[in-house]
Amino acid sequence: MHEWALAEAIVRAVAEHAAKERIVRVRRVVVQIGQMQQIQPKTLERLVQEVLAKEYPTVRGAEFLFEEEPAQLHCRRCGHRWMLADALESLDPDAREAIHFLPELAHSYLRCPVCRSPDFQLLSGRGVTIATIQGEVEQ
Amino acid sequence: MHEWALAEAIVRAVAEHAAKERIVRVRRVVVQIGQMQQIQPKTLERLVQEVLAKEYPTVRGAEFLFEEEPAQLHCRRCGHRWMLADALESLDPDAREAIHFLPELAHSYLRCPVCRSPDFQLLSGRGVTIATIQGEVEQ
Amino acid sequence: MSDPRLSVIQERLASVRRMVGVTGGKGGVGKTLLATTTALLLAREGLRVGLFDLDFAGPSSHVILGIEPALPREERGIVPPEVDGVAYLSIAQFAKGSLAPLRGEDQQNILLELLAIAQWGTLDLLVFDMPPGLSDLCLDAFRWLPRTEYLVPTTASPLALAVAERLLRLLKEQHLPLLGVVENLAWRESSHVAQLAERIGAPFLGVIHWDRTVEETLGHPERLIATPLAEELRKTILPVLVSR
Amino acid sequence: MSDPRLSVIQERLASVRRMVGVTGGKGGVGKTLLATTTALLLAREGLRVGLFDLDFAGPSSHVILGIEPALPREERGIVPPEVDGVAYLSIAQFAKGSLAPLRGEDQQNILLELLAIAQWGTLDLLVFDMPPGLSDLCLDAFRWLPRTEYLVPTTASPLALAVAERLLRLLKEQHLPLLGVVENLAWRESSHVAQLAERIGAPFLGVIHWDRTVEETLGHPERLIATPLAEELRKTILPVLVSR
Ligand SMILES: Nc1ncnc2c1ncn2[C@@H]1O[C@H](COP(=O)(O)OP(=O)(O)O)[C@@H](O)[C@H]1O
Ligand SMILES: Nc1ncnc2c1ncn2[C@@H]1O[C@H](COP(=O)(O)OP(=O)(O)O)[C@@H](O)[C@H]1O
Ligand SMILES: [Mg+2]
Ligand SMILES: [Mg+2]
Ligand SMILES: [Mg+2]
Ligand SMILES: [Mg+2]
Ligand code: NI
Ligand code: NI
Ligand SMILES: [Zn+2]
Ligand SMILES: [Zn+2]
Repeated sequence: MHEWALAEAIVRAVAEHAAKERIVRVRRVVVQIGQMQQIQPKTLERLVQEVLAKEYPTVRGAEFLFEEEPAQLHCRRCGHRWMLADALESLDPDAREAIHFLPELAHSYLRCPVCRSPDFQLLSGRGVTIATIQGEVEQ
Repeated sequence: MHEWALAEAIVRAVAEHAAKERIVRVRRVVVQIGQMQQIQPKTLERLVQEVLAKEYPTVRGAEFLFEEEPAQLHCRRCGHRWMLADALESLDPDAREAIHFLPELAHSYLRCPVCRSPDFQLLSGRGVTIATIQGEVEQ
Repeated sequence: MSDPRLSVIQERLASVRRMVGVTGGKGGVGKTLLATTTALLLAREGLRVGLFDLDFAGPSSHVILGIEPALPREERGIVPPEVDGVAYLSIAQFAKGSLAPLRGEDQQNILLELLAIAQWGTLDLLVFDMPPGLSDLCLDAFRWLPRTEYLVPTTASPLALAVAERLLRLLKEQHLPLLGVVENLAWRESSHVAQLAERIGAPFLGVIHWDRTVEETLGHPERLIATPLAEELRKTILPVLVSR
Repeated sequence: MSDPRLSVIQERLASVRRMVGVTGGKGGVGKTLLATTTALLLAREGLRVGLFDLDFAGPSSHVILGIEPALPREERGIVPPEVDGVAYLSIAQFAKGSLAPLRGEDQQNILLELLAIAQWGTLDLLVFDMPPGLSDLCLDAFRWLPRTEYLVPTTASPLALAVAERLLRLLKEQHLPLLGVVENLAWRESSHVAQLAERIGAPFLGVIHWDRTVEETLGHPERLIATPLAEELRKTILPVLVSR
């Protein structure tokens, strides 16, 4: 499970943010999971709780919401924009696994549907980002 | 005057846009001049007219407005954001000339005022961009 | 609005008959030395030649030419100065000694700016000295300089071959014009490069040997074009550039 | 919100005692060969060593190690596999044969992702094989791996010296730890590299000669560490890495 490392990154980032903003108790965190990285929200949820069980008192007990973020791509050569949709599913398992670890490797396996260029940009839906952190501030 | 080349680029870009949008007569064009490039609006205005005198019937007669765009920088290392203001004026003429041609060479001569890093981003005010094109569309 | 500079690139290169990119993926395989020497030799053949150093993060062709880089003259843009008969452009002419690291996005902007302002005039051939690595500049050349024909030098070392193979497969896949592969810095017999070319279906142009005399001549174009290296370039690379 | 990955980088490297970046600006000066051989030698000295190939646009250390790159094992992240006693990580383990060109911003993302997920564990020393060119990776190492100490190989060619000088001045200006400069691929007497080091005020570690036997040993670590090259590395580079 390489997802554990990302779950820890999320929890630490939330804890750091809380400390900086003087949040004594985090209530709610919204995390976006980019489609490219093909991570199961359920998996990430479980791992976040596993990480929280050990440390991070200000974050423990917070509700974590995981949203999937669709992947949008933009061809630098011809300007075409498209949604990844289920293009990943048609790739062989090795390619999907590579993109699961490093979404940038999509350049090795995908092409612009219009001009066949590998020179496209991942506009959204790359990886794991934190969208919202809500909590109670120290009085 | 290397500015002539940029004036020609502007005029051609306007003409191309007009052709694509079926504009038969361009009325008004707003051009932003990034502070980094240290180009005089008066100079660019004169050169645009010089370019227009020869070709580009759909663009000739249009009013060109030149706005100076202040340069904002962002340090990738420490996160500091700052305005270039008159930092350029304190550089020696060779450095200013280099930045006039290639604003990216600012990395050779400027540093983040907080952490002294050369790893900053030009957020705005780099070079010449076209902000608005207005005109009459074919009926 | 799209970038106004994009609207003049084709215009600026309209009177350039051929463009040749010397590329190879790996650093140190001789891209800069071969690109520069080739440009010098072509000029002596009576061709109108330009040399554009695209290695913005590590320019070095000016060292081979032996010039003290100075700002180009301005005239309806900038005019690449003539150096030993070659119209020459390098970021070193603008940055002088103090070139800071440049990220890919900065390099892209520099390429676009120079393409928009450089007045190359009429040329038979414009040679690009490409940077190492399959990265921004390589992709930007694909999109903004699509007429470019590629020359791929590589050494016979497995380290260089691995990178050259990736590059060659990419050029093939993207249907980009490939002039051929040259083995460079050869110091013993080897068929690895020829075999790679064969496997990929790329023309193999020949072998350029490691030339012990060449280092003394860096900075002295007249002496450089009199080396055994230059003689080998005349036989391997020049024919594909002069012929058509 | 800042990138969550930034919050774990220091944690992941917390048990790594020293980090050493082999860098040099120019391609082909031997960064990869020296970084890889050094890592192999240090492992034989009984140190816990890691090797991280940061040349995402042109990885080649796996060719020297002679491995068929495979996906690392997953355990609370990914665990760099042990190759000849060295904990090893390269983009080649993920991309296999088919690595497309990667722009600077993609390389930056890959670096950040790998720093966030790689579980290096306890190491005496982690060696970075840096890419050529003063570009994104170099700047990203400065900001995300500020503890890195730099080793700068260069050849005596004026082409390599020009780039090495720019890099050395930058390291000095930014007050980054500089272990020293080595001359590599020497095939005749020259004092240019030593003089450059002196001029910059950087330690000069010595000369590594061009070794005709080394090419046969690429892909065979046991043979590589028995070459004259390895013997010279023991004398020039190892002392500054083992000492402290
Ligand atoms: N055929 C050759 N004989 C001798 N030295 C060479 C030869 N080709 C290249 N060199 C030298 O090898 C080094 C790398 O060449 P360079 O042109 O800078 O490579 P690149 O541009 O691919 O990084 C330079 O010092 C150059 O002078
Ligand atoms: N001291 C040396 N003796 C012989 N060959 C060497 C030596 N140093 C490097 N090489 C060879 O030179 C080429 C460039 O080395 P490499 O490590 O790939 O350079 P870089 O990583 O700086 O681009 C490779 O083929 C390598 O095997
Ligand atoms: Mg998995
Ligand atoms: Mg001027
Ligand atoms: Mg070069
Ligand atoms: Mg290398
Ligand atoms: Ni995983
Ligand atoms: Ni000017
Ligand atoms: Zn496309
Ligand atoms: Zn800063």
